[in-house]
Amino acid sequence: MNQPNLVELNNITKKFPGVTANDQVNFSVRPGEIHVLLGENGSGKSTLMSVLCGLYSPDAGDIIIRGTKMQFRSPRQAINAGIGMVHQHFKLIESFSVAENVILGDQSIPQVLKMHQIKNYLTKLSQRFGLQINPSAMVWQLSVGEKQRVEIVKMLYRGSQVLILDEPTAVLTPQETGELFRTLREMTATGRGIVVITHKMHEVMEIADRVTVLRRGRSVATLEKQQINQQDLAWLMVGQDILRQEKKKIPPGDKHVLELKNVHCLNDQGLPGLTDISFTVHSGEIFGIAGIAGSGQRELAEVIARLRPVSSGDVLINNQAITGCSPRQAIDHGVAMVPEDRLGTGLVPNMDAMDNLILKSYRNKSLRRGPFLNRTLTREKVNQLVSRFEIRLNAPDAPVKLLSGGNLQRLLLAREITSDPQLLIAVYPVRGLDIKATEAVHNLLLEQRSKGLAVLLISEDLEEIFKLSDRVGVLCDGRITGIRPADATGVEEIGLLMMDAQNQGETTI
Amino acid sequence: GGEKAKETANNQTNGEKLKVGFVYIGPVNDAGWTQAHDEARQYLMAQLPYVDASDYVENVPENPTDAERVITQLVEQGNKIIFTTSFGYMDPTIKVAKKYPDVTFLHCSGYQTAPNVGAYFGRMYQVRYLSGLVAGKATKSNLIGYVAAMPIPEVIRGINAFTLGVQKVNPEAKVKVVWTNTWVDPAIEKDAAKALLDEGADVIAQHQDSASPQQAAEEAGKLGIGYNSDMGKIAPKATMTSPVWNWGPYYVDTVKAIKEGTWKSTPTAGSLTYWGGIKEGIVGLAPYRPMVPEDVKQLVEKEQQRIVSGEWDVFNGPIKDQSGAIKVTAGQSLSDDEKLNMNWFVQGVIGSPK
Amino acid sequence: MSQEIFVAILATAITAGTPILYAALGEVLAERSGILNLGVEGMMLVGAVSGFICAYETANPWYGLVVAMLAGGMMALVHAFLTVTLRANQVVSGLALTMFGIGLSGYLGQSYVGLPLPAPFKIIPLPALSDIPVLGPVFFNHDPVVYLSYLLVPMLWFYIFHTRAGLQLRAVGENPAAADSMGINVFRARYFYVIVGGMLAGIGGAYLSLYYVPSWMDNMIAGRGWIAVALVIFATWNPANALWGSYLFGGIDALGFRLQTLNVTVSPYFLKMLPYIFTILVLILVTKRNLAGRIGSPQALGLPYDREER
Amino acid sequence: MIKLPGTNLLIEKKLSPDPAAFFVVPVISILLALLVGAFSLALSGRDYQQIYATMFSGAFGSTYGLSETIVKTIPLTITSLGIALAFRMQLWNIGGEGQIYMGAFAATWAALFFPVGTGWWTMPCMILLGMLAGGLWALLTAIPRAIWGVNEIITTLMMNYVAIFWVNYLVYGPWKDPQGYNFPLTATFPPEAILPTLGVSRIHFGLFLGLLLTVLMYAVVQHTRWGYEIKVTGESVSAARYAGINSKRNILLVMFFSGAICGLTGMTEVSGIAYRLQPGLSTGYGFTAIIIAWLARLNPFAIVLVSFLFGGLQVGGYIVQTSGIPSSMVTMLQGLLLFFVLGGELLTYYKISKAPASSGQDT
Ligand SMILES: Nc1ncnc2c1ncn2[C@@H]1O[C@H](COP(=O)(O)OP(=O)(O)OP(=O)(O)O)[C@@H](O)[C@H]1O
Ligand SMILES: Nc1ncnc2c1ncn2[C@@H]1O[C@H](COP(=O)(O)OP(=O)(O)OP(=O)(O)O)[C@@H](O)[C@H]1O
Ligand SMILES: [Mg+2]
Ligand SMILES: [Mg+2]
Repeated sequence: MNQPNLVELNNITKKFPGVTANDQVNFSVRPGEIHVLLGENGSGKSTLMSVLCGLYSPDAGDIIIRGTKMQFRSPRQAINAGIGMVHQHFKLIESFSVAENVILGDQSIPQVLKMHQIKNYLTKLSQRFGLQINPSAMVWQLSVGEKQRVEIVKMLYRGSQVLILDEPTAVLTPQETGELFRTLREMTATGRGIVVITHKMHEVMEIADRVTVLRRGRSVATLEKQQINQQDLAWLMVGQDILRQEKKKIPPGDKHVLELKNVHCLNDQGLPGLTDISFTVHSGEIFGIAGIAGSGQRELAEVIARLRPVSSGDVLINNQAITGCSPRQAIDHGVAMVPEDRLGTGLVPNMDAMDNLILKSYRNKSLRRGPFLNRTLTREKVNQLVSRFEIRLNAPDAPVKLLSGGNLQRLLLAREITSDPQLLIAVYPVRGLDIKATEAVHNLLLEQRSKGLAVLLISEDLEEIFKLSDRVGVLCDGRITGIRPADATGVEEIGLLMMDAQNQGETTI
Repeated sequence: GGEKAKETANNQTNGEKLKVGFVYIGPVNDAGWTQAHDEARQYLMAQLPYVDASDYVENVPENPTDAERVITQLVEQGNKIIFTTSFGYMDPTIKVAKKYPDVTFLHCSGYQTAPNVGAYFGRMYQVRYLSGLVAGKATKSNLIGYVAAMPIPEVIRGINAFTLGVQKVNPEAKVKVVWTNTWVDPAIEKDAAKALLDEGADVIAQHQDSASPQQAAEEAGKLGIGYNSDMGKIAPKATMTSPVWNWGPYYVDTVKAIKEGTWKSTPTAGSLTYWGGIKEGIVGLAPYRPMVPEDVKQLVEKEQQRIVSGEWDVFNGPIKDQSGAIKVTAGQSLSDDEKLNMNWFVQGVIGSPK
Repeated sequence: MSQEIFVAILATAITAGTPILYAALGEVLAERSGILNLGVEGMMLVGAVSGFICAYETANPWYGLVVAMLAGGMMALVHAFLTVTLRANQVVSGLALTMFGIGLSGYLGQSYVGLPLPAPFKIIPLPALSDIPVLGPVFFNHDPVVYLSYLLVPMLWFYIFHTRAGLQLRAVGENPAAADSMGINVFRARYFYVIVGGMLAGIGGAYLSLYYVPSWMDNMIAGRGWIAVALVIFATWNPANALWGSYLFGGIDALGFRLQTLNVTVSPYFLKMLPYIFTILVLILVTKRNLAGRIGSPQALGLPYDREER
Repeated sequence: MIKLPGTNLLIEKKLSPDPAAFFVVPVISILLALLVGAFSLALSGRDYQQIYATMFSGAFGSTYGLSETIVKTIPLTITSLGIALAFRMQLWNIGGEGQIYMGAFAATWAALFFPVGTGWWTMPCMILLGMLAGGLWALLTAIPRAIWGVNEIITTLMMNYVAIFWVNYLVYGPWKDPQGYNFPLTATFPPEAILPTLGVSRIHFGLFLGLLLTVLMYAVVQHTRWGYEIKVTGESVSAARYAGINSKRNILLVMFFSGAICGLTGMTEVSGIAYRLQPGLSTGYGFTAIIIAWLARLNPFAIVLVSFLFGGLQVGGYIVQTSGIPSSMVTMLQGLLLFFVLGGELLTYYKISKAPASSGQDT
């Protein structure tokens, strides 16, 4: 190595109240490499990168940029030093245009903004890296993939030599992921260094030049491309082997738990969100919904949970129409849901675990004493759930927003499963989870299936869908373009249905 | 109760000083209503060496919770005579007085009395009438503006008296009234004055606590009649004179009378225990500014003599109301009670008494 | 209504609106940066009294204006410290600031009540412009502070919507985390705009004590600070709207007096309700529009920012 | 964790606030404020010891002072309870003042202008109508909030002024006492419309209502399902919807009750203290209540305590005037006290510690 490292982090330590998120971590980025940072949930990846990009200040350790020791007091200094980060939760201003977001914080442009010039420049810049963006578009109108491109352009615009992407693919379709990786490759060709955080093994294999694995805040290994293999990585991350539960081959029951009949609804923009949706989910069945993000998944889940009005058609639970019901009545009919937005919709961020665990059941007779909530009883029940589902709480009465993603998801599932539902809608249930947590969630779902629960699994990860589902329905542009048995169908066929290939001339069935 | 009150007051003050307390609606230095009372308080202390009137509480809201407590606490601090100097303190004063029969209370501007509560006020209307003479002589446009705070009898009475004065010397002149619905908001008062000036008024009179109507007149190069204190100090080019309060002599007399046991709360004028006028020196005109001609001064002097002598007192018939109907026939005059209850305008006033 | 009266009402509306306008412009800046400051009334009072004292002692209203600005800024600094650094609740802190300002101004002004100002601001008709019929007397026959506001409004409008710094200001109020990650110093920005907001409120207060009245009396702002807070919403956080909004609000009292002089009997209390009712209606309209277009009130308004908070 | 610039102190957020801090921190803040107050009093050449002593003994040191502090505590407590109810759902009702006036207005109507005159029903009707009026007034802002999400901070603030002007209109106009010499007061209430008082003091039946309400509020908010719903809705509307909670209905209900409770303050003030409707009925109780509710962290029992302290502060504030402290100075000191208590709040949730030597590197 004759070229100096772009970045060196030496013995970085960062503590948060109650946890040491990074414990003497060493990390480096070479010019022209894609360096994957791997680790379980809460192992300190985001924290380490937030230290590098100046958002957090480390308690100890050195940051060395191109040979010079630096101390970042704010993201600005990091940006000026050529470090740019695309955060897990996008840091975009929704009411601003793309161009305004990109130039934000740039002190080198003239005070009086010449938006026309800026937009021209941005169009050129994004084209150079093959990133499609419209500088005049308002951010709130953009899809997730587009927003991510804006984030990348932001960093390119600021001349970042080191680009950090925190779980960039968690919200992308396979196509978008492919596109992103191509872009990243192009950027390394110009000598930039790229750090990617991901939980997906196949992605690591696909793009990594080097991999660093974090475990519980410590760096356990840094491997060169040729040393990487999936088994070892998993072991390094978790420190143990992962048990996979195989799908049991008990055939699903024939009870129609959920039935949709010609359902139409509108999306948030008032445009058709779902068109003529009909399908049935039986007891003891996992029905997977595949589709490119934004094809109507959210609308579908919401329509069934009665969170969204139906413009026509019927939703039936156990042959009973719930179309006109309120969300509360849907819950009473046995509809449980793990929503896409865990913190904020599925859980109340500022309340503690106990209050969150009774979110659906607080009205039950069993938890009542006269007009009051029976706190002693609820506490008991909650303790049972916490130990049964192995939820790791920092403190019993700490707000759940402090929990890690994996524990949040466990908490949610614990509540939804124990509410004794007829139907469980799981929307992106493992998004952002590490392998161990993913396995735990999958095992929970399979276990419930074998107990006769009907599960509607919505995911954009085909691997997950095939692994768990009995049947797969494909959503495209708000329509069901096909329903296939999972065992007898290939990924390619589903892929074509996701693109709605038959509308481009192919025959169906 | 009254008799007893005086005796106790006497006995207790033999050795130490007689404590007199004051409750104020505004800050003591408001250059208006409260300051006039506070100056009288200091006058009282200067005149009567045996009086300790150092206890006062300012900015007491006219809400019953606070006023009643503040009055009680003044009593508890040993004050034997208490002056409550704003209309809104009437109910609280009466209530507290019931509990302390041996303390004497004096409430300014209300209409309720009790054996140990006197109601006092001044016949400001007399001076308003005199200032109306000055204004009526000064106006060229025959339109005089009057910035008025709240449509209550005291203000209405003043407007009527002023108008009678104006019309006495200038039957053609009219007085146009604008209500601000606030006792003190200098900016609003000024706007109101400007509205009147724009209407063609060339003299601005006021029943407001700030001098800003006078300042408006001065800026417009017009004239004015102030109120409360000598506003000519603030708008020397506009303010010809100002009807002013001078409570000092009354406070001294009253405290003396209470100490001597000769004071009684019995109403003597309408519902009031005491309603002094020019004669008693409780109201008067501030010094004239140079723009007031000599003959006008003499006219005012003459009219003032008529009032002081008691032969005539402003609201003597014939007086017509706004519609032109006779309200007071010739030879008749309004009783004090009618004056205190006044809610109609005399002829010559433009505006509504509501 | 004759044309003269009409012109007079409009001219009064401008003078009556100007103190509210300054305070509202200041509050626009503070709120755009995400800090709700309900202490406007208190800042205006302190501005009014300190400006008056200085102008009285120096016999120069310009010095008064500068001191009022500084005093307003100092008051705002307290709010900034409490809400930005100590992350105290903004509503409560603002209310406390108003209370403090009422007390402080009364205390400072004790010996200045009712004194005439030796040299207040004077009307300076703008040459040529003031001769234009109707527009001239309405807009160009005022004191320098009004003319200053004519310059300030377009400048602020341009600043907020068309400059780099304005972009950063809006970003801080919309999404401080995003602004921070792009290298904008959220804390410094919030301090800066809250303080500048206080300075403008100070000017607004001083306008009353140095030109409009001109003298000092306790509590002479008489609720105009609250009207300014309302005006900010009425103006949808846009200085240009604040301009005509302030004239509308300021003109209502003037209009009320003209109606009285014309013997139209509308209860003044109903007239006085109007600005508040207007504001509510406008807020409803704006919010409804926002539902569709997501533009309008700063999204982070009222929320403390903590970089390491999640 | 944030390093204070120029020092080696760290501000660090606590995982969960220490319950003791809720009590200790405000006490320390108050002491600090008193210290600064003493300093400034001493600077202006005043005897701060005597002034503090007068203030304290005036408010708490005598039976009368104490009873008057309680009289002040009643409206502050009731209003703060109402405000706190709304705050719990993150509805910023700063329209308490207006709701008080509307409550007083309706209670006065029941007392003086009731179509069937007065009788045993007068008092219940005053309470019910007072609460109804306050509630409906608040509902006027709750409806746009529920339907379109219109910011209630501003709308409730604006409605204060509308309510106050409305009452002014009535007492200066149609409701003026015909026997009242044209002064802006309604007639005094008949005996049926006057709340009984405790002995010779001015402490009226409102105290009982306030305490009852405190217990009721504690039970409802902390222990019932509705209380739970309120909390959930306040924290996250989308979670509430997801959990089958009708947040629109709850917004309407909570604002209604919040306003109704403030309306009750208006009722008890006219019926327990003033015995008639008049301008200036409330001296900013609606605003003070916001501060109280916040400092009490919305806990009903803490609200009673904080209201009592605030009542004492106000009562004591007038007393010290006779020791030569102008009222403006009192107001100023009260504002200062609030700054300190507010600033101290940080200490409840954050802890300040010395930075370890290792992290104290310099540039
Ligand atoms: N803002 C914060 N405040 C306090 N503690 C935090 C904060 N952010 C992270 N932590 C703590 O730091 C540890 C590491 O968190 P970090 O977000 O870096 O993990 P991660 O590796 O990014 O996990 P994931 O794979 O889920 O993204 C966590 O255990 C958490 O307790
Ligand atoms: N602000 C915080 N204060 C204290 N502890 C925290 C805080 N944030 C996170 N933690 C702790 O850090 C651990 C991991 O949190 P982290 O945010 O890394 O989860 P995560 O796996 O990254 O979730 P996600 O994938 O959704 O980002 C958890 O054990 C949590 O208790
Ligand atoms: Mg994470
Ligand atoms: Mg992370």
